[in-house]
Amino acid sequence: MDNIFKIAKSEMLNADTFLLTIESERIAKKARPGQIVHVKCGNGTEVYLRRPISICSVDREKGTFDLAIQIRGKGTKILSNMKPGDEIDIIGPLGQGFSLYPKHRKIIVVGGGIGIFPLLQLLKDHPADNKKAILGFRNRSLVILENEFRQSCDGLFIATDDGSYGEKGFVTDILKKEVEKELPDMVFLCGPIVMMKAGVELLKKYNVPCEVSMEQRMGCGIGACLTCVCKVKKGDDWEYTQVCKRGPVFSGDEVIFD
Amino acid sequence: MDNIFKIAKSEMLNADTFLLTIESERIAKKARPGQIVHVKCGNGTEVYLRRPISICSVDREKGTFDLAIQIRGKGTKILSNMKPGDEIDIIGPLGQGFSLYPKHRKIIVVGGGIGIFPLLQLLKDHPADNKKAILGFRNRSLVILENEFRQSCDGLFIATDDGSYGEKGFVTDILKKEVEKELPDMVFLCGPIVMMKAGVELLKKYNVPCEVSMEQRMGCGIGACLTCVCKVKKGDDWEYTQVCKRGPVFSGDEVIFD
Amino acid sequence: MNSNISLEVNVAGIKLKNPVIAASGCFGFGREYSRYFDLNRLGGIAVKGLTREPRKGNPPPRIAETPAGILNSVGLQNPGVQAFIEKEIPFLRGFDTAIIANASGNTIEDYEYMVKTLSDADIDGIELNLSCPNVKEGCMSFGSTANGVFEVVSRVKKKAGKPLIVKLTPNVTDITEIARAAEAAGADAVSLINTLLGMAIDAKTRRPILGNVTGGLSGPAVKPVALRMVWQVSKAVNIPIIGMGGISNGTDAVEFLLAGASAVMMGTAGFVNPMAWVETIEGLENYMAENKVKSVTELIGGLIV
Amino acid sequence: MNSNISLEVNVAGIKLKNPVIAASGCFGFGREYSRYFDLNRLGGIAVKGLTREPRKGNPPPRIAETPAGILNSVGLQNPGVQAFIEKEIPFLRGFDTAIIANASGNTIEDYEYMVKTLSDADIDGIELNLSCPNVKEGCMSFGSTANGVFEVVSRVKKKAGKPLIVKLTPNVTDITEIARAAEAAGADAVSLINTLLGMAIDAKTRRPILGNVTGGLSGPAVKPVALRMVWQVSKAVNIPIIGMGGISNGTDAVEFLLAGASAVMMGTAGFVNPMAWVETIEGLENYMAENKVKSVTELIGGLIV
Ligand SMILES: Cc1cc2nc3c(=O)[nH]c(=O)nc-3n(C[C@H](O)[C@H](O)[C@H](O)COP(=O)(O)OP(=O)(O)OC[C@H]3O[C@@H](n4cnc5c(N)ncnc54)[C@H](O)[C@@H]3O)c2cc1C
Ligand SMILES: Cc1cc2nc3c(=O)[nH]c(=O)nc-3n(C[C@H](O)[C@H](O)[C@H](O)COP(=O)(O)OP(=O)(O)OC[C@H]3O[C@@H](n4cnc5c(N)ncnc54)[C@H](O)[C@@H]3O)c2cc1C
Ligand SMILES: Cc1cc2nc3c(=O)[nH]c(=O)nc-3n(C[C@H](O)[C@H](O)[C@H](O)COP(=O)(O)O)c2cc1C
Ligand SMILES: Cc1cc2nc3c(=O)[nH]c(=O)nc-3n(C[C@H](O)[C@H](O)[C@H](O)COP(=O)(O)O)c2cc1C
Ligand code: FES
Ligand code: FES
Repeated sequence: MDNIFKIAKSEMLNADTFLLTIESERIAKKARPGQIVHVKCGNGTEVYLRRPISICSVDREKGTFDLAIQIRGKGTKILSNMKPGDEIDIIGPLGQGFSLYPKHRKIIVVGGGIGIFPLLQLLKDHPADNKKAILGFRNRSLVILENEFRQSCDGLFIATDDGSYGEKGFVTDILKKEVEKELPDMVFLCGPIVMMKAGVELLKKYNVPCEVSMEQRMGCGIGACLTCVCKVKKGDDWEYTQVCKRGPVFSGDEVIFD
Repeated sequence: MDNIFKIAKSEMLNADTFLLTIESERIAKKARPGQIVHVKCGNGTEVYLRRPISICSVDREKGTFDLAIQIRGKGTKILSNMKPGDEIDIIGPLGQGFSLYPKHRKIIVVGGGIGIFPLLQLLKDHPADNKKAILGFRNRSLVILENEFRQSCDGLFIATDDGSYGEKGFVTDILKKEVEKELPDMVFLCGPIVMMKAGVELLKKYNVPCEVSMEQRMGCGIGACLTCVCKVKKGDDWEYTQVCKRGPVFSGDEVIFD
Repeated sequence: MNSNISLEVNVAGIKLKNPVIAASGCFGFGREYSRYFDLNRLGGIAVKGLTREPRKGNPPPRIAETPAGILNSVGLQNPGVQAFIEKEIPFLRGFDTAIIANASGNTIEDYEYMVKTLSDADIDGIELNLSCPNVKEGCMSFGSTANGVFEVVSRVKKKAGKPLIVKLTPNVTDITEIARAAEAAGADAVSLINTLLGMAIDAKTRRPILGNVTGGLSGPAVKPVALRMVWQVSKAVNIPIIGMGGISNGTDAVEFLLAGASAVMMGTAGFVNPMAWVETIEGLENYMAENKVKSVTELIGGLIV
Repeated sequence: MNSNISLEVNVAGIKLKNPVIAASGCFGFGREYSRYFDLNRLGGIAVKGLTREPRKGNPPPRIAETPAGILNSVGLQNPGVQAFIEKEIPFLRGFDTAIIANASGNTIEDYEYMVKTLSDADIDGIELNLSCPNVKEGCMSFGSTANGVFEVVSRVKKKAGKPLIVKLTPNVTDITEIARAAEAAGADAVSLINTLLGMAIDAKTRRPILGNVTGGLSGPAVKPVALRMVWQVSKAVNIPIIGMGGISNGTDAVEFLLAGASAVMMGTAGFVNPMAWVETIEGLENYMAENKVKSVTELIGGLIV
């Protein structure tokens, strides 16, 4: 197994979010936007399970990839203390990424909070001519990766809950305006469930296809334990399916938000 | 609670034993030879219980004390990786040390393996005129602290199981010879149970008083949980008593070895 | 200490200034820890398990470390109830904290004797230990069937002049049945969990690590089992519950209160951190301040399901 | 692989090239892990718990991390026994490793159906799951009484054309009584332990973490309880035992063998380290080489007490 890698860089993006650059030619080459990695935090049983983290961006030439991570609990805290040269135990890339159809010429990505991370590489890799990004944060101090996103798209909109930066309000409000201006070929959503649900419902009205990236607590990360499920349609019925293997990216009309 | 200290130095003594120098004026001042400290190894639950370690020597002027530690399992392994400047969580000094009676003019200390450690400061502090040390090791490569012991006593004997250094044989053989040459006022023993048992029995024949330092797995380290007991005489009967609080040093005729 | 916050709870008539109690067997009779912090801080102290006669306890080793937990096989070593009354109560009464006497026996008569004797002593409550896994007779053999619990508790209840807390073993198929039997027999409260029976082996020597072969598992490892049992029991009985098992900080304590405990006990955590009890009280206060909880009683059973 | 060392064991007629088996529910049907290592390395694979009809399982979240362990509440999500036979056996038969089908049901008739159906399938043994704590009907409700176990096992035994392993729940007062009932009813082996029922609460949201409120505890945290139960059962029955619960490496496996297990299963450890099974086999080999143990069978029940 090829799962021990070196950390090349670690950098704080804001008070509680940091970017880890990790050396792995294999992952940098193989990873598709939207895929995840499953990260061991520290040794032993103290933080027992691995943590699922989206691949934020890859540098295929240098053979590195970036994870953008928000400190939430003890696992992410341990990762935030890792230093260049330290070794990290990572399984991946895992799961299904976003669909990059050449015929999609105009796309919009919509991200909220930590949901913005997998959208960065998507913007970089997507072959569309017109790519817009709508990113939402709680307030000004949490706005991150703005330049990186700006450089990777043709129009960046930022919304904050309190209006302290960009527009005040929800990313779905901006999405609505943009969709009404001109229908995109595809929309990609990643963020809180309420946001993705609202987005999917909105886009349905306009018949715009979309993809969402789901979150769920995980065990194995590879599809074997069936702990990380979300509800998806199956014919007239529904089933629980693994976010780690069949997802984290699903078609918007496939997921049942309830 | 005053329990977080800085590591001043860490140094390997042989392949698997190291010396940690720790800054604490309080412990350096308060500690008596034979007392122990209870050491947290790493944070959290990975190595859950503290580890009992004898105070090996103190520098009352500098306000530091030394622990000599053999790597046995995961706790001592973690300690071996600590570096100068790191913080360490230590409770102590705990328990009863050796008896330093001014009337004892001639003493012998007998140590085996990691049992030699508490005897160093004892030699340094004991007011006797004539202090001999008999130390046993499995083989030459394990012989440590030889100079320190030599400088702290008036006669050092080293025995190895395989004769690769010093005399071949048991420390108790040397003890017998020395005792027969001239009866000491007191003998202090620390090492494997079989060694201490043999020593106590030997000394009984010559009516020489002795003290032994016992080992037992510990919980609280302060006498509250009753997990660390050894068998001691109590009138005509016996009882289990806490090694951490009533010991680790006991009078040789008090302990029941069985 | 935030003065707008009330940590007071009343458990079956025992008034506790805060819901954090030192668990039996992990705190001796308080003397040792009194050197590390002010015992007045504690809601209460459950003293080392007492028996009619002094007990020697089990052969060492009596403790083994396991993943995020420990096994112990102390086996109720104690100086006997008389020595407790004569030597330890006067010391403990020097502090403003509830004294809970943990009592064990081999026979029902022993339990009756213990409860009668302790009812006449200057203590605040009696915790009937029907759950020690480390002794051959009594205790868990009574505690592991509803009938056994009902019989012991109804017999001793007649002698009890103090609030009677029945301590339950987790080594049972259905702890709610046992708790209901205790309630039906007149228990004023139940406390749970005692330790889970476990074992550790040294692969090198091929021997058990504990002198008594098996021992009782406690510490963080058992917390999920303890929480589940507290929650189940809280739905099954109407008497108050004292919850324990792996509590190490304020958040853990909050979880047990939410699951239905009126107070908590902590043992093993103190081995690692002698300040664990005090820090848990502080953590609880902080949680309450952050979450605008005025009285700790608002948390009890507050789990949203 | 040291050629002087034999890792072979025979468990109730199931020949295993080594005593390390992937535990049910943690290994799917082998497909996922086959990308990480060669399944030929394994002694056997116990597949995800199967039922007569496909099952959707419980609502998420289905997993919570606890100190040195996890809680799961998957609830037997599976494609049904027919899909297993048609789609999964052909894949698994591509490897030289024993296939153990883990079977559950709501009723005795379900269990009979399962055992009959699986006896006709190309597998090596049937593991009767009388111990899943995450479903409302069947399973643990049969498995938690000796009578229940005796009844189910004696009924299904009549239909069994393959070695029958009965998987026991640890959530009982006396596991030896349950194991003896399984033996008396005709079980060819017992496997233990399934998960301990537990719970996790998020103090911030005041809600249970698991969608199903309670879940089953597994991983290193439960190892002491599992070891104790294996040891107790090994003294109580004469049929072979498959031990599990928190095994993460070769030393852990040795401990279970010494306690009396003839083989071991590992589940949770593989979530953290996909190579856990292979490394355990290697660790076992190293232990045997260092301790001059020629056949792994010498270790079984070798605890010195
Ligand atoms: C598909 C996917 C992609 C993700 N991508 C990113 C990312 O790019 N950047 C980022 O910062 N975070 C991401 N997350 C969230 C991240 O996994 C959690 O924040 C992290 O697991 C928290 O671990 P902790 O130890 O800090 O927190 P703790 O609360 O201590 O974790 C306790 C347990 O809960 C689990 N858990 C807690 N929160 C979450 C969550 N939101 N999702 C899944 N499991 C959780 C942990 O994995 C762990 O098992 C992603 C999650 C998923 C499922
Ligand atoms: C009074 C006393 C004084 C000691 N002084 C020293 C000293 O000065 N230098 C030194 O190197 N060692 C000393 N030891 C031994 C030291 O405590 C153990 O080697 C250490 O606890 C092993 O921890 P570990 O995590 O490395 O090993 P592990 O085997 O992983 O430990 C597992 C558990 O067993 C306990 N344990 C294992 N071996 C022992 C042992 N021999 N005694 C007590 N508990 C044990 C550990 O504390 C822990 O709880 C002393 C022990 C005692 C009781
Ligand atoms: C060393 C030790 C000794 C114990 N002795 C007793 C006892 O005498 N009486 C009793 O009721 N419980 C006893 N217990 C159980 C504890 O009171 C408590 O129920 C258990 O340890 C779980 O809590 P914890 O995880 O906070 O320690 C003992 C526990 C330990 C670790
Ligand atoms: C996610 C998960 C799913 C499980 N599903 C099953 C199952 O379907 N059937 C079964 O008998 N046991 C099931 N188990 C229990 C395991 O097979 C095993 O008994 C338990 O996890 C203890 O072993 P471990 O600590 O090595 O995981 C499951 C365990 C986990 C963690
Ligand atoms: S985490 Fe195991 S199936 Fe997704
Ligand atoms: S370790 Fe607790 S009494 Fe000695």
